Amino acid sequence: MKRKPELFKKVLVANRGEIAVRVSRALKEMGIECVCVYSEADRLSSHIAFADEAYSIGPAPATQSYLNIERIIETAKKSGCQAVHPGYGFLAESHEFARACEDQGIVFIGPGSKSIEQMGFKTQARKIMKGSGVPVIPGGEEPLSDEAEAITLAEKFGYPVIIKASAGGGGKGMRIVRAAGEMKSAFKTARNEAESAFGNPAIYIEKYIDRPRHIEVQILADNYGSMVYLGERECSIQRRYQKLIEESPSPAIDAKKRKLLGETALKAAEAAGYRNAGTVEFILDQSGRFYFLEVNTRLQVEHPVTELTTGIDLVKEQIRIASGFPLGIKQKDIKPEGSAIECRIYAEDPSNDFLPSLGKISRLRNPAGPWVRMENYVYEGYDVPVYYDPLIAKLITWGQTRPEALARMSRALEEYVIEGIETTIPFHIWVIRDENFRKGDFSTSYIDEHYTGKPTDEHRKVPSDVALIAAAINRVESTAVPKKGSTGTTNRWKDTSRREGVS
Amino acid sequence: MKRKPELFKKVLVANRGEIAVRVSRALKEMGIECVCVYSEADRLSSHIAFADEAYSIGPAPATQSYLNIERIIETAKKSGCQAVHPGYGFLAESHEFARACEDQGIVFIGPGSKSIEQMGFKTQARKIMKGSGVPVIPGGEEPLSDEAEAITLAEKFGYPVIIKASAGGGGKGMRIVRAAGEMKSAFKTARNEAESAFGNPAIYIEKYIDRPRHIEVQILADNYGSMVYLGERECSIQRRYQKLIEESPSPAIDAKKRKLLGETALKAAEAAGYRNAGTVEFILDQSGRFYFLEVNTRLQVEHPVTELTTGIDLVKEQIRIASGFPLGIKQKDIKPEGSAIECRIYAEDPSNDFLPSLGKISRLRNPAGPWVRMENYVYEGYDVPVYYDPLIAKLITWGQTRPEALARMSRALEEYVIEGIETTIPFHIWVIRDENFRKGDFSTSYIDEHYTGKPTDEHRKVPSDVALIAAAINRVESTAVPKKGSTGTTNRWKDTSRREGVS
Amino acid sequence: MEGYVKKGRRVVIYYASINGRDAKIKIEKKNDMYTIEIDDRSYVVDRQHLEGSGALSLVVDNKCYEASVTRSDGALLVCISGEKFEVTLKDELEYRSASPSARHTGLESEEIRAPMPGVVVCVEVEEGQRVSAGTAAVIVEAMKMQNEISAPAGGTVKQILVREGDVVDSRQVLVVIDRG
Amino acid sequence: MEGYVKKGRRVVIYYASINGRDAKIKIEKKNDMYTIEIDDRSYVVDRQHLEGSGALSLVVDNKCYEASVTRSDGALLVCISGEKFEVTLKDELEYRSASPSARHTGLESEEIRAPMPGVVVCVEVEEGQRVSAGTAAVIVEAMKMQNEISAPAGGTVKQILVREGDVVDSRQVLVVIDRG
Repeated sequence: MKRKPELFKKVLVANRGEIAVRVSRALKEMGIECVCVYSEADRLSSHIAFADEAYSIGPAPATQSYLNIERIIETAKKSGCQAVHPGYGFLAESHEFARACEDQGIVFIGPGSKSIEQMGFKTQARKIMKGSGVPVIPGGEEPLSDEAEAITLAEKFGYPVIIKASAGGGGKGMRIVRAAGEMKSAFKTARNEAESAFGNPAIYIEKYIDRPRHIEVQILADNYGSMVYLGERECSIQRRYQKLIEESPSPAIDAKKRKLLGETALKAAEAAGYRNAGTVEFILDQSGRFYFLEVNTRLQVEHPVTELTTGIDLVKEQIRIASGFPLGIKQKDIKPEGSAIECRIYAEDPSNDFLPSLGKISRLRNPAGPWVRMENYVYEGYDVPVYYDPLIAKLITWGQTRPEALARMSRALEEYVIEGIETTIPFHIWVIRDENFRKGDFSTSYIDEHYTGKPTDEHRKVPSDVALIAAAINRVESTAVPKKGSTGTTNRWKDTSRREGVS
Repeated sequence: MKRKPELFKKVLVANRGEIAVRVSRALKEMGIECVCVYSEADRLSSHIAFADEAYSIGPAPATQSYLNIERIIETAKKSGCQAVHPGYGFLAESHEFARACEDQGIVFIGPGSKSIEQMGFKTQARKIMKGSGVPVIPGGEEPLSDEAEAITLAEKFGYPVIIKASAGGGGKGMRIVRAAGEMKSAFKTARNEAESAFGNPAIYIEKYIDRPRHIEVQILADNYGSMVYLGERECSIQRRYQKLIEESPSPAIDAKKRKLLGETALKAAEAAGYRNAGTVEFILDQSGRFYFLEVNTRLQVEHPVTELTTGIDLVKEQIRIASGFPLGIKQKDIKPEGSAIECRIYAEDPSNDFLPSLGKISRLRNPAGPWVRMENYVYEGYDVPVYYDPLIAKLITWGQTRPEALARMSRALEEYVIEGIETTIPFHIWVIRDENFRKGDFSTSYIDEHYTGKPTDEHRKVPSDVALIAAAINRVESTAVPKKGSTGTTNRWKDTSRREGVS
Repeated sequence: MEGYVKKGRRVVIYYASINGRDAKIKIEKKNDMYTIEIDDRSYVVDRQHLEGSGALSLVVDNKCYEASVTRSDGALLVCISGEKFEVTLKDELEYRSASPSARHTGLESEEIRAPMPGVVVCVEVEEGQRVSAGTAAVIVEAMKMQNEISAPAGGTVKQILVREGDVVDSRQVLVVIDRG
Repeated sequence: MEGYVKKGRRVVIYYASINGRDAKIKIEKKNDMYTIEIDDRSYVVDRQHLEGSGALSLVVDNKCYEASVTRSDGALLVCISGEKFEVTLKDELEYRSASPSARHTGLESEEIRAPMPGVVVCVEVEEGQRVSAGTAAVIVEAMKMQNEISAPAGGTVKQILVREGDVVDSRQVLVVIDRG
């Protein structure tokens, strides 16, 4: 697959939402034409506005559009694309999709179908980890055939155990099981979710580590055997096993551990002959012990925090590598600076167990100013669709130190206005102000342990009297009091006067 | 004036617009309460939304509000502020204001009244420059008493000459005069503008260098004699002697020249005992010779490009220095990285000689994404007032190289939507695409020499057929065709059908 | 009565509840400025409407806030700097006539509603089936997450109003349980 | 006539001018999609209105654009990706009845208008004064910039409609010049 290094002229982005916009922006900056695809539910999604060309690829459900390999390949060929960027989620880790691209002479911007299918990176990672003193979490690699098998394995490892989607990532198809009685329901919903999210119902089981921290290492590898690691990210703030806040560097990692994890990750990638961007995930238990968790053979949602500390545009690097360019960066030149943090803005109601919140965005003000980065795709008037992931934006800040990055995040979150739907903004404000989080004292159980969904007064900055004032003025001035038999509306002042007999 | 280093608790921002928001954001991130002031024309300006407290200080004209020293000092005292940040423009270089603050025990966040009044920095700069081989532009320091004096001096230096406001900066009160016959009108308008912008009509004259480049050096100095320079900015893209685009580093400066200018600037600041942030401006003529231009004893509009290459928050540094903290940065640690560029978004019509364009912003979409920074204050529905500077936003991008920074800027400008008023966005798009600018081949005469105000097809990316399609669809679908005697409106399709007798 | 006239000025009174706290609000307007008393504290308020956004710019005794107020199920939702508050306001009339939680008590049947819009993946109960509180009744998928909707109380399934594949709105009734 | 019916479909024709180029546009709608012919090229256009913004999302033969269209003095201003275009459209009727620049010629008096809103700083002419083209008539300040507004043609100052300190709107008449 050696090709003369030459940037692609035209690339198809096989995704939607903020990541489609992110990739389009990189393509535009590189002077590459950007083709996007959209389902029937997404004609008004702004990833279309950020692309050069747009093609409709089918009905709203992802299985009929964003997961429709045949249709996407056909679109890439029809539009004359030389490569496809899969983003994350959807087909990003589908070896069938990568193979279909390759068969049609289209470059898959990622590690290649063989690498994905054989999970060489993952296998090698497990081997390398053992040799380097980082153990692997006990667990079966094999898809579970039924509930009974799950229970047998769980008893072998000891509860708690966790069920995960084989094709997965991003918390979809994941369930913790703490006792045999919970297995039935967990098995079923995990399977359904896996099917719905990845088009593949396969799930497996492993030992669950209590109160761990999630640490991962970003790597980049070119087609000629050069590779680098770009420091770690900590992603321990999670709900439903899905990340909500990520940062780099991790407050739990020192230079020595950083080097150990980074070099171990590279060894695994090297042994596997891995190419393009990848992430090796670890968990750190309460006693300070690392376990190898898994390997992601794609761009991560949280890649911006690494970008802001290193200055390296990971999406452009992915595209350059796939175009056949050798990596222009050497390990010794990578000196991450300062601290970066990302808050994922989901259309979910944090005061109601993070249930999805849908509807039209009636008002939107994005934060801005120094060292504030927005990755977004929604706009005022946009109707958040029911069919896809509820991630509507990512807010990332950088600071010379972690406290500065957090102070910027806090300031930016306070500027952020999204009305019409519930979002995770109030949750993020709460976390960034929380003393445990500020001290770096947290684990993946943080939300269960600390967050009630109802901020108490000590976590508030705005006096409740101000909310009463706003409500009272709103009611008094409300013109939405229709008068029977009158053509218009009236307002409360007039209304009151009439009741009083004053006119 | 040595005080125990302790951050202020509360600071008044004596300014409006984007710079008031910029300073408020820094204060919020530092945990300092932020008090803002506003004129009667500015109650709906969003610098209020970004502050903790707001005080009305008088009628719309700046001379009665933002230049009203007494009223601002009174507000600072009433609200319990320990310091005042003047931003740029208005009172930022008023020694009377700095003195009035000092008299009332309020810290003026800047170099102090004596330093401003005696222009020690400027005087020392002139001396140091001569010794270092950087000459001073021939010109009178003294305010001109009348037109005749101006003509006498102009004849001494040789035409062209330039008239400048003594209190000034930012192009206000500046006029080039190429022959004696132009002096009368230039003298009068420069004086009027100086009066209106700075409350001081004093103007002076100097030799005008043709087709120069404008290069300036940012310095920071603490109260204890430590000082650093933070690289240079090039600000040659100007109209009416006011900067429109700035970048760091300058494509015309190499490491040797950078060091020469930086060290010369520091020597001048050292000799003058200068404190806080300051800028030393130079011009570079066509033969590669530097001249000392002037010194600005305040924050510059274009400070963000230095921030993005150095990672240093200049506003926070100003506040820390004024709070009595020693500079935490050493010259050897300042290693500017990559390239940053700023486009100033003015409410002006570039196709109509950059005349101010006022009115309501009917639609606004700010650009975002990787390494894009917005400094803004306007919002959708905001009515840009007639009384103040037409700068409505600054867009800044960073890249590992100048071409990358430019590619990001181009991409961000194409995303940027401001409707309802004319802005400089189309101008910036034109410049960033222009070959001369991309090659770094430009001077302060660039706009006069290259920009016609009417982009030709070779500078366009959007085919004109698409504009025709948009216009035709708009007209055909327009519902703004009131029908006589009917209650509603109708659309063109129905209209056409009726004319055709089809129903 | 909701308001009265005091020295020629109109005054409106509300009985408010916010985060479990009760308060009495007296609101009075003069020259486009409000004087608002909450319990024993008095505030001078300058409010402006931000064009187009429906938001209020409030300067309350010189402190600045930007507030948005929306209605939801009889309450007012106030959002200021990313913090959310739920406020209920009653005027004198409403306050006096309100008897504690008159609605939805003593009902013989209970409705299971969708907590958010989504697609019905599976109906787990049948008409006539006995269920207890917490029994999963319907699984609704929204944004790739499957959510079990459970019976809030025990009883017999009286009516099933949706089936697999249906797109449901927030608050739509999915199943009716007979509590008898 | 502006449009006609072709095989049951409605067709509208415009005569357009853009950046000095003339073009004939044939526009036809079918099933919510447009077929638009410009001179000899034909485009299939899917247009959607972006909620709230008044902007159009256009997919023109699979190429994407976001366009805003505003009216100004009889022309349509189109903005796409920061690039601005001025388009004039005439239907058949307007096209036939339009005689070249019928307006504003042969007028006996000429109006000097404010090119933007601002404050009048100074009126430089007097009624009855003879002026030539380019003579500064009024200085208007907006956003701290002073702008000389000059007479577009020679003549005698007939009427001065503003004085120092007046706030003027864009296009407001400041001075009337008698061209006689």
